Amino acid sequence: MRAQARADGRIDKIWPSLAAAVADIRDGATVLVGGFGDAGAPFGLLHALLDQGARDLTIVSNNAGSGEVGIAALLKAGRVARIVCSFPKTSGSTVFEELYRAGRIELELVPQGTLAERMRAAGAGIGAFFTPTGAGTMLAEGKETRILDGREQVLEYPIHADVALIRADRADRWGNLVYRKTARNFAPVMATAARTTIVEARQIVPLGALDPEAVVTPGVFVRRIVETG
Amino acid sequence: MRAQARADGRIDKIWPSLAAAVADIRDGATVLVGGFGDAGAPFGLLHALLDQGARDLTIVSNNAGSGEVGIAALLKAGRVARIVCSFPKTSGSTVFEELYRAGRIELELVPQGTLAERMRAAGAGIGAFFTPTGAGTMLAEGKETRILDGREQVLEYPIHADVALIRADRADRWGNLVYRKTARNFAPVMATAARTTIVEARQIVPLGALDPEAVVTPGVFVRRIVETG
Amino acid sequence: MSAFRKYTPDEIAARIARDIPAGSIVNLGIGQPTRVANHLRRDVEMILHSENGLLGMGPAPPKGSEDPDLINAGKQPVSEVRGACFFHSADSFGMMRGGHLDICVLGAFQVSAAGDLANWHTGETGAVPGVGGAMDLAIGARQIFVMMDHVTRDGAPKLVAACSYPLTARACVARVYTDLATIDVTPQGFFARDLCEGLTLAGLQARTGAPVALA
Amino acid sequence: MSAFRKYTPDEIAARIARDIPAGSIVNLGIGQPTRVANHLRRDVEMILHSENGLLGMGPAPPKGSEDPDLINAGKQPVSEVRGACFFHSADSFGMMRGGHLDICVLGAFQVSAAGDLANWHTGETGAVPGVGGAMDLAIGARQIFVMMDHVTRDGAPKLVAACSYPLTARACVARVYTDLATIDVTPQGFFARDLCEGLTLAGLQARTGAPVALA
Repeated sequence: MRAQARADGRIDKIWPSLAAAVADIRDGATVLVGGFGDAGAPFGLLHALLDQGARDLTIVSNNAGSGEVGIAALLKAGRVARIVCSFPKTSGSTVFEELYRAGRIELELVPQGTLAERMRAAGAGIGAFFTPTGAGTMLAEGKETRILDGREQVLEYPIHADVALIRADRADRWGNLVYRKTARNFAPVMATAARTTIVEARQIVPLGALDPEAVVTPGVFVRRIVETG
Repeated sequence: MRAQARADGRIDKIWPSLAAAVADIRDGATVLVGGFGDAGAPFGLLHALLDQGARDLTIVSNNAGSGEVGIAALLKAGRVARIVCSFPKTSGSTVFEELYRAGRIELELVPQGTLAERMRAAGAGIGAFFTPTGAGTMLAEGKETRILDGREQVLEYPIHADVALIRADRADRWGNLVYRKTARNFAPVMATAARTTIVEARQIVPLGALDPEAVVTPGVFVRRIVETG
Repeated sequence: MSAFRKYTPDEIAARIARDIPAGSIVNLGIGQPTRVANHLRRDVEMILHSENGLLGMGPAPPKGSEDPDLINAGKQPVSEVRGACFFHSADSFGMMRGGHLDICVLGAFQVSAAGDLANWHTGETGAVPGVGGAMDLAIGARQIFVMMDHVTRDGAPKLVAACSYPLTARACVARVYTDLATIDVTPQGFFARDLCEGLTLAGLQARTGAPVALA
Repeated sequence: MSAFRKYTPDEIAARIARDIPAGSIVNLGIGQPTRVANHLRRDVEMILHSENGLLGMGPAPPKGSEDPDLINAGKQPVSEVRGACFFHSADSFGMMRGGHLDICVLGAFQVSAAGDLANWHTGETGAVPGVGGAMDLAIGARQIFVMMDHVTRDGAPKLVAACSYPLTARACVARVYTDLATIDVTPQGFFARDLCEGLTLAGLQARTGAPVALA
C-alpha cells in the first residue's frame, strides 16, 4: 500500500537519512532517475545508492550522466547493466561513452516524449498506447504499427519500475511535492510509475504549508522523503 | 495557429463578450463542456451558445445537465443531437431523461476515467490507448481488446473536438489559467482537445500575476477568454 | 428459522471503517458508502480521495458555509483537510487506474462468487444508464469492498453465482459487507467472516445465491 | 561558376526569424537554431517553448545570475519571461505531439525532397546515438523549419533525393534555410524562394541532391 502510518497513526513519510531511504534497493532493480542534465537530478540519493552497493541495475533517465557524479558515478562503479534514455551523449558523458563503446552496457534509446509517456502510462494504468513519434525510423523497427488519424503510429508499452529517485523543492510529510522551474521535468511522471518513490527535498514544510491548488505531485505517489537542503 | 497576435503585436486572447466568443460555433459542431455537476460548468458560455442558435450539436461532458439551465437549456431547445458523457442521470436531469426515453437524443456512455483519458489523448497526440476500464462489460462490446499486464484491456480512441467551453478562476491575456478547488475537473484536459478553447474566467489578471509554478492550463491551449465575474 | 437482528447501516459502516488500516488512501463511492466516513477512526490519519479531483477530502461543512466549487463525487458539499491537493480528472482517474488507491468502498446490485461486480445499470429497457467512475474504481483500487443489503426488497439474493445485471468489472471484489454478514470473496467462493446476531450459517445460506462457508 | 557570397549564420537566423509570425509558439532546437532567438522581432510577442518544461523562455541571464534549475533543452542557462509557466515532461511532449506548437526550427544532416528529416544519428557504427526530443518535435510542430549548411564539409549535398542517414521523421519538413538559399519542400519537391547573392539556380542545383526549381 502506498500510504504508511507510523505507530502513532500519523502518515509521516520523512526518513532520517539518504542511506536509510535507499537501503532496500535490490540488485537488478529498475530505477527511474529524475533530472534533465543536472536540473532536478537527485545527486544525494544517487550517491547514497552508490554507497549502498546495489548492482546490475537498470537506470531509466533522460540522460546517462556526465562527469563522474550521479548516474555517471554508478556507471563508473560498474553497477548499471542497462540504461533506458533519450540522450546519453551530452557534454561530459565520457563514462557512458566508454562503457558503450566497450559493449559493457546495454542501451535502449527512446525518444524523449515517448520515454515520458511510457512512464506516465505505467503510473496511470494504461496498458499500451499508439504514438506517431518514431514511426518509419530505426527506433520503431520491429514494433507494431497502425495507421490512426491518417498517419502511422507505433505501439509503445509502459515502463514500470521498482524505484524512482527524484528531487523536489519542497515536500510535506504526506509526500505532497512542488518543484522549482525546469528542475520539475521527469520527476512528476516518474513518481507515478515506480512501486517505491524516494524523494530528496530541499526543504520539508509543515502539512498545510503547500497550496492545495499548486501541489504538483500528490502525496499518494510518494513513499519516502529525505530533506537534503 | 494557436497564438493570435493583435494588430499591435501583443498576444491578447481577451474577447469583449460571451456572444462574440461563441459567434462562430457551427451547426453540427462537437463541443466539450467542462464541469462536474455545477462545479466548473461554464453557464455563461452555454447560455450565449443557446442565444447564438447553433443546432445539431454533439456535447461531450461528464453530465447531461440538470434543471433547465446550462446543458439542459440547450437540450430543451432541441440543439443537441448527441451527448457523450459518463453520468447523464443526476438529480434534476429530467430534460435529458425525457429526450432519451423519447428516442430524441443519442447517448454514448463512457466511463468517467476513459472519457477524461480519451480527451487527454486527443490533446497529447496519442492515436489510441489500451485501458482495463470497461473490459468484459457491455460498454466494451464490439471494441478491440488485448491481454496486457495480465488483464484484458480495451482499445479506446481520442475525442477531438471543434470547441471547448470551460470555466476558470483566473486567466491572463496569454490564456494561462488557474481553477478553483474541484471546479477544475475536466477543464484542463478539454482545453487541450479542442481546436478552439473558449474560457469564461471569474477574473482576468495582468500578465505575470499568475505564479509560473502554479499555472494549470498553459496559455497555448486557450484561444478566447471572457471575464464574467 | 430463528430470529436475528440485522446490522444497521451505521453498524455496517462501522465494520468497514474498522477494517481500513491507518494511513490508507480511500475512495468512498456515492450512496451508502459515504456513511463510512462518519465512522473512520479520528485518532489516525487516512486520506480520502474524491474522483472529481481531490485528495484529502474532509467532512461536509457547517450549514451556510458550503462552497459550490468544493464537492464530492455525489455532488454534495465537502471540505478539504490540511495536506489536501486538487488535480484534474485525467490525473484523478490515472491515480485510480494506476493502482494508487488502497481501498474503495462501493455499493452494488450484485456480487458474484467470482468477485464480479454489478453496480451501475439494472439492464431494464428504458432505464437511463449512468456509469460515472464506477468502472474505473472497480478495476483500479487495490481492494474493493462492497457495502450493500444482503437481499433485494423482494428477498432475492444479491450475492449470486453469476451476475444477471450488466457487469461493472470482473473479479474485482475482495469483501462484501451486508446487513447480515461480512463475506470474503475468494478463489474458492464466498466465506463469511461474521454473521449478525442470531443468524445461523444455514440462515445466511438461504439468503445467498451461491455456496457460502464460514471463514 | 561565378562567385557568390554565402549567407552568414546570422543572416540565416534573421531570415528564419522574419518568417515567424507575431504570436507564434516556437521551439528552437539545440545547436544552430538557438541563434534564431537573437533575431526575433522585439516589438511583437512570441512565446518560446523549451521541451524540458517551459513556455515563455527568455534570453540567457547576465553572467553570474544563472540559475541551475532554469535551463533550455541544450542545458544552457536561460530566463523566464512574464507570462511563463512550467510543466512536467509528459505534459510538455503532449503539447508538442498534440500539435500545439506553431513552428519548430531544427538542425539537420539531411532533408529529402519528400520532406524526410535526418538529424539525430550519423548511422556510423560505434557512434553514440542520442535522439532527445528530435523525433517528437519533428512529428509534432505544425511547421518544421530546418536550418543547416547547404552541403557537408566535404561538399556533399544535404538536400537529397532520399536520406542515407537514419530518419528522424518522414515527410515533416516545410522549409529549409541554408547558407545558399531558402527552399520550400513541396509535394512537387524543392523550390528555392531566394538564393544568396551571386548564386545562380544552376549553381544551386549543382550543390543540391535532387531537382530544385525557382518558387
